[in-house]
Amino acid sequence: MSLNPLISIFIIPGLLFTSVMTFLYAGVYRKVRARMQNRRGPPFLQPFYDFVKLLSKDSVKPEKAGALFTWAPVIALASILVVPMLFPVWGLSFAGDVIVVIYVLNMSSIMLAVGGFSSASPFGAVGGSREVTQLFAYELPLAISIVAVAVRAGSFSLAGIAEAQEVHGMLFYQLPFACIAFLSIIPAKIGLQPFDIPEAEQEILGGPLVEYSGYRLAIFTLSNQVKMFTVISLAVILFFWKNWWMFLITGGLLWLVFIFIKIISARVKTEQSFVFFWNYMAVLAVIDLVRVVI
Amino acid sequence: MLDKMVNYCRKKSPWLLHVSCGSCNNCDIEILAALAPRFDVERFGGVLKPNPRHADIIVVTGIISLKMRDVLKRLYEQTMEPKAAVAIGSCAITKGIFNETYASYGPADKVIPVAAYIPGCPPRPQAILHGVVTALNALWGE
Amino acid sequence: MDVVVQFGPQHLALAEPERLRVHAEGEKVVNVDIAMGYNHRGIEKLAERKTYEQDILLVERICGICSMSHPVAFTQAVEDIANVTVPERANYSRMIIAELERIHSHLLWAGIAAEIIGIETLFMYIWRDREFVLDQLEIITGNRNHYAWNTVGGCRKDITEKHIPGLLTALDVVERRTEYYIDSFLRNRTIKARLVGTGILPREDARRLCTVGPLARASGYAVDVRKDDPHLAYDKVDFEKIVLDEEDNMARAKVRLLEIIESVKIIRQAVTALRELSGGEIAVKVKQIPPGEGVGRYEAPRGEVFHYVRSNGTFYPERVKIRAPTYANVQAVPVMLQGDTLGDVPITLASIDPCFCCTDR
Amino acid sequence: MVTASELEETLRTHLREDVLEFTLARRNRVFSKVRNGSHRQAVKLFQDMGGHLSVITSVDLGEELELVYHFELHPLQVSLKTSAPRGNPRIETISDIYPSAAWYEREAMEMMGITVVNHPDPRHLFLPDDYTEYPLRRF
Repeated sequence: MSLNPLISIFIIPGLLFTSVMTFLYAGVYRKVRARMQNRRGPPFLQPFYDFVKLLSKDSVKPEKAGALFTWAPVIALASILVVPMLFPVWGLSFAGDVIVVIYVLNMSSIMLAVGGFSSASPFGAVGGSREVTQLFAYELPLAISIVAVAVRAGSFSLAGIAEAQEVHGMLFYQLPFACIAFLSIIPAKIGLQPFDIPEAEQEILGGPLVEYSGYRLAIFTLSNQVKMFTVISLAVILFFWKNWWMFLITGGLLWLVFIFIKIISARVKTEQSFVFFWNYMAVLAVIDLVRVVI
Repeated sequence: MLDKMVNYCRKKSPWLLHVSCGSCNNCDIEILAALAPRFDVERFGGVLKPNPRHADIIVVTGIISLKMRDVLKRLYEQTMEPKAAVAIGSCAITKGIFNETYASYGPADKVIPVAAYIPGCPPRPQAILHGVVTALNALWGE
Repeated sequence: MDVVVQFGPQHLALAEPERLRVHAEGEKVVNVDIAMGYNHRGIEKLAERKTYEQDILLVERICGICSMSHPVAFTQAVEDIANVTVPERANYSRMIIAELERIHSHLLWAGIAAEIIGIETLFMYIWRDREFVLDQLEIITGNRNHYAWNTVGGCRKDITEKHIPGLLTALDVVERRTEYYIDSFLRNRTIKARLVGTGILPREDARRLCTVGPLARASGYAVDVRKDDPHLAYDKVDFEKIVLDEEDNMARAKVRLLEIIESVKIIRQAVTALRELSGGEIAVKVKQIPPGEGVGRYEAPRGEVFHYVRSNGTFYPERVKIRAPTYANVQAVPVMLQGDTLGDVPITLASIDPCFCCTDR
Repeated sequence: MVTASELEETLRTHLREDVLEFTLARRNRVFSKVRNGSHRQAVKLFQDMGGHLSVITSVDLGEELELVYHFELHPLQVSLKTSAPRGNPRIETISDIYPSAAWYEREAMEMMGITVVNHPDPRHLFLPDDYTEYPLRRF
């Protein structure tokens, strides 16, 4: 299927579809978490209510905050919204390169850190530095596992990777270690326990978001929620691709798994996440890379 | 129409900022207990937020002790409009048993405007939930 | 990069207003400065203006969690001055309420600690089970907290046969669930990663800084007023003093959770004893408090509660001094935080089970 | 394990006539008063016996202001008193012997207006820094 570019920007897979999926993911997250904790939980539409309420609230910029304070959430949202368009699911002509996807994804993390630094609050600064540290921690296994995938599929484009899986079956079977390494990165990427170190509400009051309010906070929250959907989808495309409806189902199941992991784990510390990613996950990814190359 | 929707969303998503200003801890614990499964304030969309910038409803407990008055004022100013304050427990309403103390600037409404009062020493979690929901309806309901 | 991070006075992890100014180098803690007094209510002064009976209700409102410990310590001090011996039945029923309070306080702590290290589910589970204990307290005393159970010379109400079956059932539930929580604290890897080896308080420092309660016991400094200075009926029941020497946050968690099991044991024995004593007096009348001075000590969930009462023969006490366990323990926090990272600050502070409203009074 | 008579004997040998009172009350409670200045010596003795400092109370007696040091000397509970005249309430610190006494002395300073000599950190503890009254004074 081929779509009009305008439609593709604003409806599928652009703003509207991604937002709907995002609110669905976030709603499932809130509800499932509550049910697993023996509570009734908020209504499914809760993330949407929160979003509208935040948009309608006042928003202030601290006096000492830099100009990037306002732009960081916008850039974060814009860059994260680009990613779903690069997925090969929609049949768009510019199905993207996996390296581009990774760097556009990182853009939103970096913007979170920038927002934290520019908000002129010690909690924001600590949160920002934790975000950057976190980025360094998971970047290595992320890069290695993606290279392993690309080499195995013989292509660096997402479409090529998907095609290869349609022909040879899911890459998960061929690269199980790289897959585990990649999946372990997801909680760090989207800020779930055990790796929600930058946002830790009980330690640094929400880290980079500490000075944000009103529409700026709404945009940041939305971009974080879009990230949940996007990163999960990316994992599905890289390792579990079959066809477009299986793509949605696998994504949902994977999401449930991550909610479950979040629920049963505590937040680890920065050093511990470094040790985890570099000593274990990077090694796993390397094993598969070596297997593929040989 | 849009107004109606926005008000509905505000009613459905109260983020609470809990400020304890010299209480005996009991109201604070009952507020936390309202989060727990038996009472579950999240049914109404309520979440306890650590940060005044994110909050809508300020939940005040305790007599306003000497050192907390300015802190409470500042937290109230930092909270974004639209906002409301709820005084929880006898101490925050009338200073309760600590009425004659030297170490207080008076009940909460002498320091910040208070929208709702939830009496009790301590109020039960059900009372807290009921009070907050009633206040929400009064503020942004039909 | 040098940062000064200020925890509080309003902070999610603390719930109570207290300020902790942490000087950090990057993430490493260099220095900690604790400022108290945000919760100061002038209770010691108020106590001089109220009669002894009113003071019991006042000291109950020092803290919502220790609302049995303070009255017990206070009435003991006053009973010493008046030279009254409390009836056995009152001792046992005081002990039952006090131990129920210990259970609910320790469960509360475990929940908060879990919340602080980010495992929200455990918080929800533990607080759900804590409600069973609160239910029993409500059925027996009439309120979830602030029990108004004590009077000078005994108790105001009685635990009767109709309360006992429900109490025993709740104890069974609590015991079973606590074993599950001990298991999850010991086996969940992420919890272990956060608690083991952080917030170390060496035994020597625990002794030097005169710490009390589970904090001291987790550092191998075996102080427990229930054993050292027997009061109520603690010398007539059989229980163990939990002492560990691992010195870290995990040891404190273990001490508290294991104490819940001991408390359950104590209550069961007390209930049996209470049944044998059926029909006994629950209070002696005290007409006048003679001039004198008395010291009341009681092992509250957080450690030793210390009350010093001086009477001048009137209806009003001349001086009431209240020392809550956190007052003694919080001075150990800077020692415990030496060399830890910023992420450890909330859990290490929480590991002493701080009760700042007791401390500030 | 110390008994009350042993404790009295030790105190009287070391402090001699500076021990003004010594009484044993119910349940192993010991109350003793010493002359201002020699309390440090007594506190050092308690430390050598393995004492545990519970708290320091300040009391307003009218003519005099009193500090009461509460120690646990298993199985005794010792309250050691010392007082200073109201016009010049100077009592020397014990925070170099027991570090945890520092906070209790700060409280005594702000609440009762007792000047604790040689205190390492004489800021207010509970009251705001600009609070000038002494709330616990009675007369």
